[in-house]
Amino acid sequence: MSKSPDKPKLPTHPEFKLVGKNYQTPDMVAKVTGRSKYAEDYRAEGMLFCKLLLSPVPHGHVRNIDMADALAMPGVKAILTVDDLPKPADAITDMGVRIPANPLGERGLTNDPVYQGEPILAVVAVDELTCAEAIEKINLDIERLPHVVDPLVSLRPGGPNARVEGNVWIRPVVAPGQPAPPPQVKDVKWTDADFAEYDQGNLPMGTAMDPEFVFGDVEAGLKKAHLVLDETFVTPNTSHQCLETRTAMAYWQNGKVFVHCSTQSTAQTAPALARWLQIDPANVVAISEYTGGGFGSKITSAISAIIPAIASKKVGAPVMMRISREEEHYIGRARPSLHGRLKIGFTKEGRITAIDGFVIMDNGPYDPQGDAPTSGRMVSLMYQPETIRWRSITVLTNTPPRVSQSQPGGFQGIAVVEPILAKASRKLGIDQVALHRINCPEGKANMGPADKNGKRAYITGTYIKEALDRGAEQFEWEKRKAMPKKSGSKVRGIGVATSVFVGGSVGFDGLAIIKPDGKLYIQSGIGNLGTGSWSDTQRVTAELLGMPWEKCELTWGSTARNLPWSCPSGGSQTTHAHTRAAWAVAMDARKKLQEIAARDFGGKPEDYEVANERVFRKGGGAGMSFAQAAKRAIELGGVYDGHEVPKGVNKVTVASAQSFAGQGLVATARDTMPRDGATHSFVAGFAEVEVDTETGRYEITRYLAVADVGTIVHPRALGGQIMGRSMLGIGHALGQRWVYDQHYGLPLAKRFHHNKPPTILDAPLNMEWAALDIPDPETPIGAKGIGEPPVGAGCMAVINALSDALGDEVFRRAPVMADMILASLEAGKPATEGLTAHI
Amino acid sequence: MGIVEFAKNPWGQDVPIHIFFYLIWVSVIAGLAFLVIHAIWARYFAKPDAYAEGEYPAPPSSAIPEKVARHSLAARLFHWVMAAAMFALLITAFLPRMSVKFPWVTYHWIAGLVLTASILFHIVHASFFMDFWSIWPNKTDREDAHNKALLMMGKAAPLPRRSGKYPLENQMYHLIIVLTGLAVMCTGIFMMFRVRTPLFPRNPYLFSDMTWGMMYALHGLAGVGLIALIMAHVYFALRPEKLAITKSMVFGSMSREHYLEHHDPRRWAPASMTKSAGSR
Amino acid sequence: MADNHNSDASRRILSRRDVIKGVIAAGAVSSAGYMFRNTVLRAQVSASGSVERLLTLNVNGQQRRVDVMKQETLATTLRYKLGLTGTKLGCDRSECGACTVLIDDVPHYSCSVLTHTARGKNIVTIEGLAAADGTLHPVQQGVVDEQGFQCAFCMSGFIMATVGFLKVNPKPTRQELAHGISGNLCRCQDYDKILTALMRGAENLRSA
Amino acid sequence: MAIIRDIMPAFELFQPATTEDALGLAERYGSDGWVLAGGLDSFDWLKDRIKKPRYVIDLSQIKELRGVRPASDGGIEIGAMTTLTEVLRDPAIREKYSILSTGAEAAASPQIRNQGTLGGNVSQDTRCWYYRGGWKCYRAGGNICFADTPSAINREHAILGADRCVAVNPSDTAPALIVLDAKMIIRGRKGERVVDAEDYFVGPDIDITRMNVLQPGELLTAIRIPSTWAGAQFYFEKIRDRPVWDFPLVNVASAAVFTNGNIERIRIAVNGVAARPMRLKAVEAAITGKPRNAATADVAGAMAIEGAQTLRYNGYKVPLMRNLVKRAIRGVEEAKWAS
Repeated sequence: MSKSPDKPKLPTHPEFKLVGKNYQTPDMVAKVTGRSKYAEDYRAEGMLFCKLLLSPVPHGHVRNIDMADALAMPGVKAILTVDDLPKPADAITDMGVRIPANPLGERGLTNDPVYQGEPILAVVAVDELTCAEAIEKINLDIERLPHVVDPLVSLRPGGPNARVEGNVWIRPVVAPGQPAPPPQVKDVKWTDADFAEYDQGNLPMGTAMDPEFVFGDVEAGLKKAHLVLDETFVTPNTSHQCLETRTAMAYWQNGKVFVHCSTQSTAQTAPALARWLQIDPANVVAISEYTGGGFGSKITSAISAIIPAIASKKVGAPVMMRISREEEHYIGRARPSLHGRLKIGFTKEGRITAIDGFVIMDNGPYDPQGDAPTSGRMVSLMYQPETIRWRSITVLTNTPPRVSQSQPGGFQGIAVVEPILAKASRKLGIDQVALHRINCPEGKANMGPADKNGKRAYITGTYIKEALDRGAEQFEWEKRKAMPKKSGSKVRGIGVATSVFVGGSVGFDGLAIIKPDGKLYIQSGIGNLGTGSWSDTQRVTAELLGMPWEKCELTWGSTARNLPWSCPSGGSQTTHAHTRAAWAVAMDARKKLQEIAARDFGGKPEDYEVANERVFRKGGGAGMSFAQAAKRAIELGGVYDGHEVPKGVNKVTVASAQSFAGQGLVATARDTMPRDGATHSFVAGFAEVEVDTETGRYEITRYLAVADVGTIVHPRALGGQIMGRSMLGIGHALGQRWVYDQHYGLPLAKRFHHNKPPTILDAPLNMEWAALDIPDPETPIGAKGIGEPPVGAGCMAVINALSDALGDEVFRRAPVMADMILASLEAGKPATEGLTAHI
Repeated sequence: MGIVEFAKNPWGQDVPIHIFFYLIWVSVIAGLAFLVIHAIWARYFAKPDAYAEGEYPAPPSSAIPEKVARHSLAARLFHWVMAAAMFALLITAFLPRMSVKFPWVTYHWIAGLVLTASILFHIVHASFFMDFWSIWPNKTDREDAHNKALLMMGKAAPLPRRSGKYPLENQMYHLIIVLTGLAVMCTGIFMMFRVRTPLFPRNPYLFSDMTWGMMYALHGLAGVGLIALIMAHVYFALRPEKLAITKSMVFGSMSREHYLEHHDPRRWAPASMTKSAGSR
Repeated sequence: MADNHNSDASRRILSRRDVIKGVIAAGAVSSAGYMFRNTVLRAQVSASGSVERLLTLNVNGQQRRVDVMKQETLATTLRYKLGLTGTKLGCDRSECGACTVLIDDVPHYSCSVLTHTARGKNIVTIEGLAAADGTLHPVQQGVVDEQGFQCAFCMSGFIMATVGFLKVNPKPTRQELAHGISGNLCRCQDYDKILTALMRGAENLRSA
Repeated sequence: MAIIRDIMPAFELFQPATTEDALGLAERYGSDGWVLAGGLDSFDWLKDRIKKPRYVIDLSQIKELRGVRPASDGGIEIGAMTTLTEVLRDPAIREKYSILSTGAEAAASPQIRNQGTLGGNVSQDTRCWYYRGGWKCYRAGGNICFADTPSAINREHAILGADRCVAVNPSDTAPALIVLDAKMIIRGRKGERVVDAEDYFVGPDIDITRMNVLQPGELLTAIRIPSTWAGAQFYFEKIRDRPVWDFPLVNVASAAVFTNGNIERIRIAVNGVAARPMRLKAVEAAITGKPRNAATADVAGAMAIEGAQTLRYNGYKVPLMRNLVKRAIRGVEEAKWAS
């Protein structure tokens, strides 16, 4: 970062005092004592309750709702239907770009349900029992429409469509600079010929409707290959299943609506709610000090949060909408599954000459998700194929809405490629680690298609090779490979997988105030999911100002608390984005401190140094404490005490900064620092499994994840994230799934013991993580995000270990469960249906 | 208390699922009531059968054998096989509902198949090898029925004539049995798609929830109906004045006396007499 | 129940007042005190074993008078009537453990315990662990020291399950503790660090 | 009437102190009443509002229904309301009837074992997700089995003893009690009756709406374990998807006495394969007196699965049951490597 004038004097990695050190986040005590308040823990005087009436059919049209008896019940205050909701409206991005509303988008309540469990109306009453009894008095007249819960069923000739308009999303081709028009739904059917190999478990490949991307001549690539594998793999749909459901409580006070909700972003939730409610963002206060898990499903809270808000306005009292676990299964979002079929060509030496990929995405009924296209881009980066073609089709089904889940698309991409790599390593007699090493990216590696000038997008850098080497050593790969494979009824195997995802965004703001009490008050608009980033990143400001953490006060959790414009805590972007924003703020503070000192003691600002809570002339001499500088800032006013806010920062930040005007030295800035390439994080996962061939049960006896995530900011938090996200992936291998009855189009698995999220006993007893701690060259602190890549590594290292133990002919889909293994061993071939969805 | 029980299908729609099983008792009680009332009527109020003495030459006794053949062996076998199946069906269907628990389903559908087979046999047999029309009420039967009714009410009416092979009651009963029997049989066969049998591929989704529901309801209604009908049938079979007919269903023939007393040779000529004599 | 609506209504108004009294008595400042009203199905049946609505619970060492409906679960009483919201509801189906509290030192899913069955028992919730002076319970301290857990929605349940388990097995191995708290789910799935933190807690408890 | 879940319906609660009172209440309220033991099965029905009893009779306050006591014949008697945790920690059971401890420990999760009772665990309803989802199937009084249709997802369902309904019994303690030849003590207003554990359970062929022989108004008060199999050699194994809080795909229990390598006497029971836990009488008879070895185990395994009828997704249960029965006889060969 040659841009910053006094770089040499700045603390740098690894000599940081705060960055890279463990510490106690400001919320720990509240959490362990139960004083931390989540959305459902709030009470308001006169608070009423509301409950949802969910669609009993997977696809239908509400002809009539007879709610007379319900409304007549004592204690029933109101019933909310879609007619009480604002119509879908265009969105204006932070950059002022207009995103046209999708007329087929979700609205919170509906008269045209497109999945069983979609909310149709909400009953507001004095208590939940009354709500429930009232709902049981409501008579719905619903016309049932054809339904489909399996994307392949919908693509068959004459197959049913999930929506009246059709069954496939047609993504608009966006002209550069132009806002994307809303996507279209079309009726797409493939031919019986396309389905010829269906029963063999080979994915049909009809016309792909998404824009395809090609790099190089795939046909030639496959032709020159020594080994070509053509394999189908199916990834699971998995609900996010945050432990805290998307409960919300809302009330109105002099024109403003206060919404207590569960969200991954404090700052960005207010505008989102404003858009859904179609009111001025200035009139929305989003409150969320603690969020009980998001994983991508609560990026800006949830559209369902507007129901209590609108209800509250209608009845003139606070309204609490508690979302039950079953309701969360319906409206709580899930990862879209990819059915993938890939042709991959390898040279004798194992180099990938070509990847010809085709994926079918089970998109659910609403907005088209990015997973299918993203999967191709991530594959092109992770395995650096000489040539690649990626085709996909986005199919609508009458199942709960999908949205990004940890490593969206990246996971599914890794998942459809890795089993083929494992198989190739056996066919070519090349060690799994070696095969990954041969094909993994280096430095500013390329990804995706080439533009018309033949240029491709590239990343800021990667050290995944080092991660593989470090992992192989720490995991004792060679030793384990040499160990016996079979003993008694047990067989064991080892597997490795590499994984990648976006590791950070840029362009967000920071805001910190040095007050006359000598303390540094840091404002954070990041959602607090417990990943630590909402606090960890702010330590950079303290670090660069030489401020002891004990003297820093962190404020977060409510847009009424004057927070800066921040990124949502999702997509692994926060650590990168906000260490940069924090850096920018620190620079602004230093500049202002130096200028104030120069004014008082003469000389140029550069003659002054900032350290140990003081700004003083280099080589000793005149100087003042931060406390004194804060007083002077207030006297000077203008840019120094927040009366004037520098150009470029977001309007939200401007308002927040100005609210501190006159309270001290107000430092605020937007991260405008350049970056060459896109930031990505990498993980190499190593797993050892032990399978009982008499029962099909298996145990993960060892797991190691080695992360290439740049500078370590907070070791414990980082470890927690690597292990936690690895477990999420491992859960995808172990048993997380959806189950649907195709005849009725209804979910059967709605309970934890049906969907099978991993328990503490599913976690490998011997589980380790490591991080290279090599700074990313393109960002000042060198830190990157880690939320996503451990998922694919965790899942596929286990899957590869299983095929190492059991051979290639046992499974072609995840999760891999006892029944699958046992039945296949018995049959000597994959015995579980390959392509049927949600079994 | 309704007739048919409704429930929500998985889509929350109201569909019939089966009859209310208290109807079993309704049927039993109705059956008992009928026979008690009839017994009393027969004992105290019924007038002895009187027939119009038509102007026709009494057939020479010599022409009428000692034992008038009534039911062929095949016909009798059919009747008893059907009876056995019917009892098996009623027992397997309703005892479990009366909390006598045993694995009934298999016996029930097997008995059902036997019944079906026997009925199919009967239809063929009756149509081609028996006097098919004799069991259906004809014009004469209808007139006599009317007259009988008037007489019973003490009104003036011509005496009924002697009956053909089957007295009117017999014919009426057969008619009802045909209807209920066919109802249980047809629904029953489809219902076999809902249980595991070696005969059909199991497919509960053959029809819509609604159609299935109505099928179950019909099967149930006809089923409980049969309880009363069978009770009445057995009752009449055991009544003294009908014993001759019952015996004939066992031994195949009835005495000349009974024949002359109750039947009209012109309307039912025993096999031994020239066919032309009786049949039209 | 259409037949007795009006009676319901009158009773509800009555009962609400009662409850508010109860709540004030209980010291919980919560308008949600009457969130779950009393629906009397018919005049109070007096039979052996019939129960009174107004009862006293021993929670965290305090006697709390509270008005409880017959079908009310302990979790709802604690959260909505006594204002002890540290006990979370993650599934309300005895699957996730977020609602775990100690009843006579034994961990229970409070979402699946009728409040009436907890009468006369000692109930301890997460709020009852720390000392009056704010000194954290050794297990809580262990979690703080190791920065255990992430979103922490499951945390109070895990901590209560651990405290309960340590009363039976004060010196568990990692594996034993894992089994002891296996009735609790964490969706951040930071299980390894959770276990480390709670093992540290067990240590703290032994040395305390 | 629209459907809403997750709000417990209002009911009148009774907490009788004696079994007599409980029986009285059960009789008084008949089908309007609901008997509550640990509640972990019941609360699902109630919270889903599929069952809406007006009167709930909670047995938790009845002291006489709790605890483990020595029985006259040298065996033991366990009160039906004794929690699974109490059962699995009881020294007497651990010493002589350890298979019951193992079975109890395999059930659900610690918190559930702390509250769930032995009586409740053996008497619990099936977990068929169609039935528990509130679908009006045969078992729920309807006219169809949704789990046995061409498109049904029936991975967890029955391979044996199905009759219209293909649900399975989920209990982990039941097979243990069957191999211990336990006696179920049932009390009603009319008095007490004793039923062998294996006869306590009912299949759909006999009664499609019940899992056991308990009649309305009757209570399972205690379970008596005779000394017959005290200290025998036991084997229990439960295969499930998750190591905790999951129902068995299949579980197996065996009690055996071996004399110089031969099977002197043996009892084997399997659950999760039929609507009732199955005692494998034929297998027991066939292998009694035979040497305890792999060959005998193979014979037993093959016999055990005779007559199995698979559905679309539960074919794996056949080899699984076969292999578990083998293990129940010959034991399992543990891997001999250090991880």
